[in-house]
Amino acid sequence: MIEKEYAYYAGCSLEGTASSYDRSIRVILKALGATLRETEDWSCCGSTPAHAMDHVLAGALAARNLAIVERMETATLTTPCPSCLSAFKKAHAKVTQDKAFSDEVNQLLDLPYKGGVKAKSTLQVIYEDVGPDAVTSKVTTVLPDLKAACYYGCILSRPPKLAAFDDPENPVSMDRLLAACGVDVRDFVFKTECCGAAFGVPKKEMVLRLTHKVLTMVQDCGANCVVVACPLCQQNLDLRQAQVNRAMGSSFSIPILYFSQVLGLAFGFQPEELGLDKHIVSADALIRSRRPKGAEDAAPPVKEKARKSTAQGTAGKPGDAPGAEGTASAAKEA
Amino acid sequence: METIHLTGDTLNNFATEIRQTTGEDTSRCYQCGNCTAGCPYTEFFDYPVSQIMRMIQTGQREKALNSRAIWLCATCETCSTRCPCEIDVADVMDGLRNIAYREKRFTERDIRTFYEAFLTSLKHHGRIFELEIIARYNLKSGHLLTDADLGPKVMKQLHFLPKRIKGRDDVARIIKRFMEKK
Amino acid sequence: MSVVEGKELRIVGFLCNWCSYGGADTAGVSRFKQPTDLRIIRVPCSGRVDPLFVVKALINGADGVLVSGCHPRDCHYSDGNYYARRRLEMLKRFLPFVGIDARRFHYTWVSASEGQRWQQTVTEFTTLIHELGPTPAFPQDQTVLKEVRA
Amino acid sequence: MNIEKLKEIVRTVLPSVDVVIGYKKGLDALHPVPCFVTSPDEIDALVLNPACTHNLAAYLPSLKKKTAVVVKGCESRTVVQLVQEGLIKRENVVVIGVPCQGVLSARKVLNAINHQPVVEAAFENDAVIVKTRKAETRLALNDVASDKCLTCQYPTPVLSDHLAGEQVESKVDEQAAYQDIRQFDAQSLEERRAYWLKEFDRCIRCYACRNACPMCVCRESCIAETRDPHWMSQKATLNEKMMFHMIHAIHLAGRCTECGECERACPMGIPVAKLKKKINMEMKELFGYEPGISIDDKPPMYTFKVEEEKIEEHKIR
Amino acid sequence: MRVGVFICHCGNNIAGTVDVARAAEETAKLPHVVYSTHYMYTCSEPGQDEIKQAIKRENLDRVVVAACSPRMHELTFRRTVEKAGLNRYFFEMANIREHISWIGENKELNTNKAIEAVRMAVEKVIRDKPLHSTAFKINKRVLVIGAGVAGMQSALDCADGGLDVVLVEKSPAIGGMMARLDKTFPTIDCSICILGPKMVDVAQHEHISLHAYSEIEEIKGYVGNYQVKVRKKTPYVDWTKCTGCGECMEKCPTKNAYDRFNFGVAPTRAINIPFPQAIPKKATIDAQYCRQIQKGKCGVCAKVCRANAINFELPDQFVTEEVGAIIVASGYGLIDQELLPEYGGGRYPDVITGIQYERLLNASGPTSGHIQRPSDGTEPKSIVFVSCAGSRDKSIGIPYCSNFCCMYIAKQAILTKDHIPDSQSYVFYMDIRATGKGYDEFTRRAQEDYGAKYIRGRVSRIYPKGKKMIVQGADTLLGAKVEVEADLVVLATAATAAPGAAALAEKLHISYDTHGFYVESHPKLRPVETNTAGVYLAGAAQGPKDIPASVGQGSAAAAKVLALFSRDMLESDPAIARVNQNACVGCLKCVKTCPFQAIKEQELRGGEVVASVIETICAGCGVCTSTCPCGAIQLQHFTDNQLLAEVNSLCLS
Repeated sequence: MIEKEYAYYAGCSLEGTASSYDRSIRVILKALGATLRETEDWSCCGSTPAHAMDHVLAGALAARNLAIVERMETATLTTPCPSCLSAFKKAHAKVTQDKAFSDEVNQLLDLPYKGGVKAKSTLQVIYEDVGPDAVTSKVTTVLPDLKAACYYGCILSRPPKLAAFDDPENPVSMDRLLAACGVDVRDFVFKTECCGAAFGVPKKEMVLRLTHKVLTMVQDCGANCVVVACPLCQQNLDLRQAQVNRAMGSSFSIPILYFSQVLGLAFGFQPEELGLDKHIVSADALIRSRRPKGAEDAAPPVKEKARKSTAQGTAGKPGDAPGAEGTASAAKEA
Repeated sequence: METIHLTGDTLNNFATEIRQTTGEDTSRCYQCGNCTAGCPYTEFFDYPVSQIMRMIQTGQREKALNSRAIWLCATCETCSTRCPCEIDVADVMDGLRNIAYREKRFTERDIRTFYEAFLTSLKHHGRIFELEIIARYNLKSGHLLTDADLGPKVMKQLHFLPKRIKGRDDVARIIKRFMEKK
Repeated sequence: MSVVEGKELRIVGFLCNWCSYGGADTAGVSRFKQPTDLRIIRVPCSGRVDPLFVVKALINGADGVLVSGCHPRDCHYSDGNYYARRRLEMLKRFLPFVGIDARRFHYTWVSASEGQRWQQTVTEFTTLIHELGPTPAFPQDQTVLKEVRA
Repeated sequence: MNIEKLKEIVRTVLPSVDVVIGYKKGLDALHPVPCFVTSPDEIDALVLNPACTHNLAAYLPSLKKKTAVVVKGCESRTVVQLVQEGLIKRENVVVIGVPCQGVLSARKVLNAINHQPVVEAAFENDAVIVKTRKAETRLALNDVASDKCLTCQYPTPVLSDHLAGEQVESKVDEQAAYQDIRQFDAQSLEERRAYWLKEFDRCIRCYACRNACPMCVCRESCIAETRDPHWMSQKATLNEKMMFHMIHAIHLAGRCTECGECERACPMGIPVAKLKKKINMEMKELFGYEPGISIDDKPPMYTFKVEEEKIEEHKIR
Repeated sequence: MRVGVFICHCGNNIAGTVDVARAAEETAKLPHVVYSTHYMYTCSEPGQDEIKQAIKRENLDRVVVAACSPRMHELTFRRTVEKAGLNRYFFEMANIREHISWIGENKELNTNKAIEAVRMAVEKVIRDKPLHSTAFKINKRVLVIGAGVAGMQSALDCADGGLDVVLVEKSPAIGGMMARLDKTFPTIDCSICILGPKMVDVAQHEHISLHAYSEIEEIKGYVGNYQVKVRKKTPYVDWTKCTGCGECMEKCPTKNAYDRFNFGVAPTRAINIPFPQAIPKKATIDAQYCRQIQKGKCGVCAKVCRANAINFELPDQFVTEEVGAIIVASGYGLIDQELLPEYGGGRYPDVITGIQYERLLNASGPTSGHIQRPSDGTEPKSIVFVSCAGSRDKSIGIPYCSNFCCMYIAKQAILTKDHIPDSQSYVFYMDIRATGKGYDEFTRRAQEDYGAKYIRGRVSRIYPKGKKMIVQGADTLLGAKVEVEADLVVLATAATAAPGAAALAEKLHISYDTHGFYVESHPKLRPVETNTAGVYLAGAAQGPKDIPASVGQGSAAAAKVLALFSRDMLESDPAIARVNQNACVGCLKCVKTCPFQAIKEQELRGGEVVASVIETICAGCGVCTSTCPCGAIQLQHFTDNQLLAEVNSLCLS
């Protein structure tokens, strides 16, 4: 069940380049009936650079925020950013399992972290606490032209022991949520392949090649847009698409959307309310054809087709997630 | 090619050091190469991951810590996810980076510059301020035009004034204490 | 794994012949080092272990008692460990009522192939017993009795 | 407790049995004794009042005759338990149930009257009036009842062929049945240890508790006294005394019907029934089992489930 | 009482960390001990002679040997003391090797521990009673569970030796995994051509009665006298009438049933005969797919069957077989591709398993021996073999090597080249394990004569790109990441315990390891025995093994049974429960708790009821002894007094 209240940690990216992610998350969570309580005076999670320098420093930067959340007495902390989530989960695991580490970290902190915070990505909250069925019930708008490749990025479900969410090799949570909105979801094989975003600035040539690979596979699976849950992936694929085209001689023009934006559109919100106007590669052409759900009789084949490909695209382990049984058994029969 | 004298590390000092830093037991690695096979960065590395693991097993500390590979690893966790021996390989790479950082070995200057720009921004604002990082990085690295081609629409998304948080002193203190301790 | 520091304490183990005694053998064959405090009494089945043996040992100076049998469903005699489980659970819950620390009595299941599990069990249990220290001695002072008789 | 009703029942039952076991007046009014009625003219000697404390079901296993027995709530559980364990045959017993508001603790009464010889006693609904040569004292039943009666859940016999009196509801709700045990458990380990060492130290190993226990069926084979097996020596050390009480308690695991005879019989006033009640509490929690409630139950120590819902594997720490 | 103590050095195994001289010296001072010595190898012939002589010389009446585990040598020394004229139960062993010298590092503490171990043994031995076996008759029939190549070999060897054999097979047809293989390594013999005659022999042997499509329901009894309840699963076809003509299969309208024999390479019919050479050649209905059974509408097979054999109402049937010994040859299983999500987890049709590939290669398989891609039926030109797909992978709980994959991959690479001369095979491997006779040469041939490219490294990921499968691996010898664009990928999936192995072990009361493989009595010296007398192991049920090893074990287990049955009577273990009828109060709690129903009530002349042990049934667990409140029923050799003496020797001192 969805909890009424979540502690919310937006993260630095969502204040900057990924403001549209932040905006769309807030819009849909409100629509789904959850209240987000801001983590007061939050600071940087520590993320990759700090981690590379020193585990204790990275742990302390993450734990500062966890300590704040701990005092908010909210059952769950949610952050849309997988990178922040990963930093929190790593810090939490080490603080709770390793006394020496915990002592070292708390020596750096003004306010000690005791280890009482449960963190979940916002995707996980929507997938597990809300569930695809509840999402379907909110859908008012169909998006017939969208052919989505769900791109999860490298750390949303990995390493499995830490992430404890979805399948590490073939995650399906976004696929199922989008399918619940009636979107045509493609079977995309590079769901977790790294796009290199972390090195966007210092190692551009490397990142462009990795990004090019991902976008090529997107095109191969017949998708016309990528749906992501990670601000770094979004920035990388969207912002650098022109750079990729220049460097690799390609001509991609693939909009990169946040899953929250797609859900928002399906719930009937306007593109501007979801920050779609901020993206470099415009999605206008793909979403122009959207229409109210009631009008679906006009083109029943679209809907049916969407369902069918969903079944193929999401044939994961049967019963591994709420609402999974329907699609999985359908796939088995097929 | 040099001859490696394996007798130099009979006590497994390096492997022990890695174990203490990361908690990972590299003796479990049987060199199947899965990490190398799955790593999206292998093509950019000077040594593939499995060979870095082998260097730890054979005590080649210098070579491992001076490798570029450890800086180019993005902690994407593919290796850790698929390792049949349940070694958190990404964590081992992280541990190697930690040691290299402590010993001021920076084989990849640009990455170091980027990290430091990141840390400076963090110290100043308590949060990350993207435009400042890019600016600072460009200045320090000498690559003055990095990402200047992203165009005006991108630039529009970056805040020109950093948000300052009350807790920025907290964060600065964390970093200060950390620096003092080291 | 070295000997737990200090003086040895008295730990009595009742091990079923088919699984746990074999597991302890496997640990030995694999040279899995363990603290030396434990003394092993071999019984055919954990179902042979009358809870009163445990009581007898604890009352008469054992600092810890460990009973180990085959895993449920894997009893050589098919049901012996199921009886053991009920009786030993009853005992474990009863002991603290009369002032005996229930942590001094542990029962578990270790199969003949689980040398490592055995090593872990012995090491953890011995460490715990050392943390608890020697079992409090029984006063042999019979003043109360003498008063009554007088 | 309706003596007239009881006599009436005995009269109708007597022709079909070899013997009826009831109570008659004993040494004084506070100490009725068992009485074995085999002919109608003995019926009038029967008495029935809160001083009738003996568990008459204890005689059943050794009697080879068809027997009618007068039992109160807790003692009816003994009958059930004996049948459940196959120690007596149901068809050989006629159960005359007596609903009960609680029985006296002779010890408590004597304490209240300073151990003066009792001349006479009269019983009211919730009080007893004890007359000594010097005085007449009215004691509230609640104040001088046996401890077992204070948490009694089964004042009306759970099994009876004839019921001498109206059903009585338990005054204690189910939650509170083990409140005394829980209170005791709330003490520290050291306090509990000290308590029992002091109590056990008084034990004179007279085995009165065991002899009084209706469920102790080993007779001369009791391992507290045998040499083969030789569980314990005859030394009067604290270890051995404690060992004896542990044997008694553990042999009664899942079998004790809480009639309190062990405690009543103890000349040293050691609260031995408490040990068994603690185990009963755990049996109820672990297996949902209470001894002596249903003839078709299986005593939990002599059966098992492949998956035990309530038993979890223990971690060492 | 005169007890002799013999402390073994076991070379340096014990003497290295236990001061054996001091132990001998100290234990000599124990009450009842009149002689204590130490010896290099007590179990050796001179060591045993030393014991025999000391018994005579010192007039010993009890013996304690402090050496290895009694699970190892208790029987050896019992025989020794018996030869010297003592009752064989006047002997105890103190385990000072596995439980002391091998696990403790401090010599002083070890030595003290060893002395106490001897003290306990002495306390026990002086309370040992003489025990004598009784003889009972053996039922000279043998049950073989599983009719794969190991089980068939056992059955044939036993039957040829004159024993009546009951052979129980879970599947509708015998032959097991080997019947599915195309060729065998390293000779490239046709598998069914060499197995077929054996199958026919099994079917026709006068001493073998076969229960196909049957499972073990319940096993009672003990060595020499087992009662086995067999469930004959209903095939919904009366096999006494079925002629195996195959008409029903042809006409069955359900064409998408899962083909268990072919591991789902192609669908089959709801009613089917698994393969042309099947024995017994009888039709079976797969209820899961049968329209008549599922929906009550169809019945085509019943209409076309000329023998009138179809019976949708036919229930499971039970037969009870009485046997004296059991050979367990229940085989192995293979992991599901679902465990390998990085290889697609079974989602990609052109990523198949090695056993599926065998069926593609096989002339009587669904493709008549033409190698075709499952996705589009085209002939693959680039084929990748992935070894250790799940094996040696701790992360999915399979740390062990599956034993035969290296070899069958080499075979399949060779066969692939034979079938498709312009094909190229790639083999990803970590180590080539080819230790059998002619095995290594065989893997060399695959590379040298058939051009298979061997790449040393694990495959990290397999994904589709267009019509190809991209295999992403490493070549650790090059230190590089490599990719192969494959038409077909064959995974050598890990061998596991057979499904249901644990449940069968529980019925048999034999041990199984954490992976579900059955545990042998001794890994070196008793490889086909179990710890349960009269139960033997053969084939891959004990651990993955190839055909010659399975056949060898099949014969070995048969030899064990033949040896066991070479006598008419067996000696019972006298260490069983015994009732002291004077002490028994007749509460009969022992009767209620005995796991073997080995205790009955007995009425004495005086009318008292007491418990009485049925000697041949009692297995010696001792549950009764710990149940009896008055100690009237005592497990011999582990009596209350003996265990109390051990406890007391530890606690009261």
